[in-house]
Amino acid sequence: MDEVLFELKQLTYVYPDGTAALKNISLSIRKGKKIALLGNNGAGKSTLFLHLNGILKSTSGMILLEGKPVQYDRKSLLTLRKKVGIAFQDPDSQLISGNVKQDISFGPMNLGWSKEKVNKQTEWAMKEMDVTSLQDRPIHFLSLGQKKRVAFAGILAMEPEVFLFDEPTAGLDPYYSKQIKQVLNTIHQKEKTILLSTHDIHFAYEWADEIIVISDGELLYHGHPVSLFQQEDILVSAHLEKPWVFETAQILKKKQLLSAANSMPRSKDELFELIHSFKGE
Amino acid sequence: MDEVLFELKQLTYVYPDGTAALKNISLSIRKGKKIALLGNNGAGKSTLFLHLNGILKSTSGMILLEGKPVQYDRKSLLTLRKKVGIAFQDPDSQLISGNVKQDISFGPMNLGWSKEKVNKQTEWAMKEMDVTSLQDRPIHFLSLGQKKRVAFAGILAMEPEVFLFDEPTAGLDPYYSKQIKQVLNTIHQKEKTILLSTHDIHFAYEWADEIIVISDGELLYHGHPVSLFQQEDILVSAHLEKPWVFETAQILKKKQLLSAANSMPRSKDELFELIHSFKGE
Amino acid sequence: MKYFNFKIIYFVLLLMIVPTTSFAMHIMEGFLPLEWAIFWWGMTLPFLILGFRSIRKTIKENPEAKMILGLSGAFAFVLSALKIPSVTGSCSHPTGTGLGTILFGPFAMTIVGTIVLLFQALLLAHGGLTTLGANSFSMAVVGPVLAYLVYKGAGKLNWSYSAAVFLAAFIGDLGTYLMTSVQLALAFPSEAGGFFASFTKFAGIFAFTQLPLAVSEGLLTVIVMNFLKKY
Amino acid sequence: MLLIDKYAYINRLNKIHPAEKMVLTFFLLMFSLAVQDIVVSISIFIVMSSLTIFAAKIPFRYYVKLLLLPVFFLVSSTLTILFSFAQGDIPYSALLWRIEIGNWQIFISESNAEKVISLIFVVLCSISCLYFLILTTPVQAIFQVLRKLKVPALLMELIEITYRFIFVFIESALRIYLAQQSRLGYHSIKQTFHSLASLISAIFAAVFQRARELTVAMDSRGYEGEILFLDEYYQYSLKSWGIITGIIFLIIIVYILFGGLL
Repeated sequence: MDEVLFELKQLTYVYPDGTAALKNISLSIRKGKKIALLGNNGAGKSTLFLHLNGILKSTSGMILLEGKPVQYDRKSLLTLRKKVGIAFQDPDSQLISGNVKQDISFGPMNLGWSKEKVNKQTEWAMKEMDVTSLQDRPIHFLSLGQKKRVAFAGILAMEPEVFLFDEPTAGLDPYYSKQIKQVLNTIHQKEKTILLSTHDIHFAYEWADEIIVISDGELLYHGHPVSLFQQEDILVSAHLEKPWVFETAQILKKKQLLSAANSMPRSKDELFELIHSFKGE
Repeated sequence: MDEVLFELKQLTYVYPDGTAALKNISLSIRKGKKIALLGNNGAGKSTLFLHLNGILKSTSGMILLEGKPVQYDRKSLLTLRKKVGIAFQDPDSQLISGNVKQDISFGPMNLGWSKEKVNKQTEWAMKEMDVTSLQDRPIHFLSLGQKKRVAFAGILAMEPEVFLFDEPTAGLDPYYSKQIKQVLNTIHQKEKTILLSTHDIHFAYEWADEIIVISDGELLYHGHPVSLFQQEDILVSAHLEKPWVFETAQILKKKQLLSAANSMPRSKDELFELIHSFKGE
Repeated sequence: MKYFNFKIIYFVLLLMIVPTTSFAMHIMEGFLPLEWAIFWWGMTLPFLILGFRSIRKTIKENPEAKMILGLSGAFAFVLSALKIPSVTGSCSHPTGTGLGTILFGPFAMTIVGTIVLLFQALLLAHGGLTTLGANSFSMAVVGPVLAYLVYKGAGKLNWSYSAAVFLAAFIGDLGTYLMTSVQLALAFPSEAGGFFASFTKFAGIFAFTQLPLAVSEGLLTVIVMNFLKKY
Repeated sequence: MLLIDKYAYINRLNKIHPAEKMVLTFFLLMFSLAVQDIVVSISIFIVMSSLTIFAAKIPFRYYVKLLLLPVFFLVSSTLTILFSFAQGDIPYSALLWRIEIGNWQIFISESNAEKVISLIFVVLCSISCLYFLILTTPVQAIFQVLRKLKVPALLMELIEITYRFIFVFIESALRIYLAQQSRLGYHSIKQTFHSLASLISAIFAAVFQRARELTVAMDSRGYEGEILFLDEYYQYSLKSWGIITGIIFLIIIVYILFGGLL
């Protein structure tokens, strides 16, 4: 599972009006990983996603997909976009036509599959995202949480190998957020690579195998979640806060209310479990 | 400061298509309080706000403002809207025209103030919301966080007594969220009443004097933040989670790692302070 | 037949020079002599006043209509900035005349269309200010009126909805570009043959870009209207 | 997004009173159209382009790109005027070029060539005036002058709402376009039509939603049927009126002394 999927080499992107959105970014994304992309609004997260999907073309530097440089002719783009699915932040810009089932079939239809295959894939994706019961509803009757799931189903139906999620839980109440997180697990069980951008540090800390931090178009960090939050300087320059689980555990350890020998808890449950089992030093 | 500002009596609102958005809501809102309104997407929070501003008229029940029933003729509405300022979730639907300064002056101009007063109020509101440096920019040059602050300034300039904020931090990254929270403090220092809807339970718990919970158009809770999160049944039926500060403190107390005599901490700082000063029982 | 060959040579020559993307028919700033610029402003003004009165009445009855009209202007502007593939393989920008007329009616379209033309001049440098009167006359008056008549006429003849919409958009475009040719021919009559010879030249030249565009826009308008019917 | 709009707000002349820039622009536009003189056109073109590039500091390369924008219209229209067709004999003597095919004649007459050359110069001069105005003057400043000129308030409101939401809609159109593209919505002509149509329908639906939201928001800010806000403060300056008068006099003197020379 440690095969490299994407390799970015000194990627730089400058918008037509002269502002640099990405500055000299080099990193590799390995297959099957769950990766969280952190950074403030305007840090360059969406721009990076649009590069991985071949929608934007870098000003300099290059992107390798499975070792081969990404090409921008019609046919190569077709292959690339089949491999890489993006779910945008605002489902309203992604879902625009007809009812739920029609919308989900939009991507599969564009892949030129047979009617039967399109239908099979659509049904399957609806089932996975638990929206089968909504299939005949017009899009604009759905709640935000439902729209998000339908948008995800629209990507899933195309069976990409990589999923890019732009702030999948933004604007959702905790109830729907939880649902979306379950959906992410469903997708990951299929050995897919997931790259998601989020402002929810706590969620990133709990969920991700790797965290990438971008600030002002520059790559500040790429590595394990726990070691990120031990590096105060990066947190300060990227305006990041520590996840509360991490911070609380740090303080409890310092106060010797938790054994310093314990590894850092990654989730609320882990933290509470540690507190429960604490016997005193 | 315990004067009643708004009194809602068995307020019910049914949309023209027959769905009931508010069901028999009775509550009173006291002057000078910071009140958080919790509830899922579609619970009826926005509908409630539109009633307090006189934009929607209840199907049955009534609203009293300072003891007098709200009237819906032109003049009474103008008075009401001068008293109650509302900031919508999407600033793009609120900001109307011109540049930042001109947009902020829109409300004050409608109040029929003199040019000098309008100018003075606009300058003041820009300063309070820290947007003076943006005053000549057209709206479409602003980022989301800036738009939000401009929208707030547009309300502040009218000097209402009550501020209604519809999810003021939605869609903002932690950096801008923090700024907005500071802005809320600025406003509250002027002894204004603030009512805001949010999905950020942790923020509501830390910030609010009172919490109101609405679920499916019904009032489930109105009272102190701490006692809300002790009532598991309400939390379940409104799909609410406990704030982590609260939950952690509960567990530490149970484990006797915090003194049970301490009052519940309301913020991260309070919790960590308690942990620091813990001496063992 | 020989007459035809000329035109072909002439057009092939032109096609070699023209870029693949062209904007819809806007007479550019400075192209019309002063007297014609003023003349077309004069022709447009009565229609603007008529349109203005009509929308003022609508807005009095329904204040929200003001927002809808203003937003429609923004919608039409964005629409005209989209690129649609033309049947010849190149790309072009739709005029939105047909769609706008079907959605808002010809009177509102006069005002909305003129506002859009104003912004195209101010924000995109397409068209111009002295030529705004002329452009407005062809695009916000003649085009919409023709589109409206065709749309209603086809309805009376019990033609299918799609056919009515297609023809309205197609004829709206065609009418616009023929009107523009008239305006140019009036300002620049040919030495040999006067207005008519000149009109033939302009109309022939613009047929190359505008006919395929009119077909594309007709098709697009049909699909859009079918989408909107579902809402 | 729209670069002309951006430059209008950030250029070095953006604080100059819009009425001053409009007076200069419209006077020169009208004058060049009225006299149709090559020397005058060249002079105005030089003056206005210099103001745009050197005074307002619009990047030279961008300005040149803008000048090339209307080339298609200019070339196709002027060629159309340049060539004449006639059946049988040509009644004119002063011809620059002529070809005879069958009983048809294609020719370029001297007077037509002159007309076309003068037209090209007038057009260049006019667009330099237009570009000066739109690159140096924020649209909202132009609106302010239009309001002072008593353009009906309702019309101005429509214009302002349009302007404000052009940007909102461009942004949503762009988002939708990206999302469609990432799901392969533009990979064949048929798909392109389908995707474009659904994009257009989505924006159209947004018109009504926004209209509703905007009405509510404006009501809640005390709106009573007319959009009012503070005018932006621009100061008339003696210096710019001096420069404007100077330019106008210069152009008139050029016309009197050298008019008709070329």
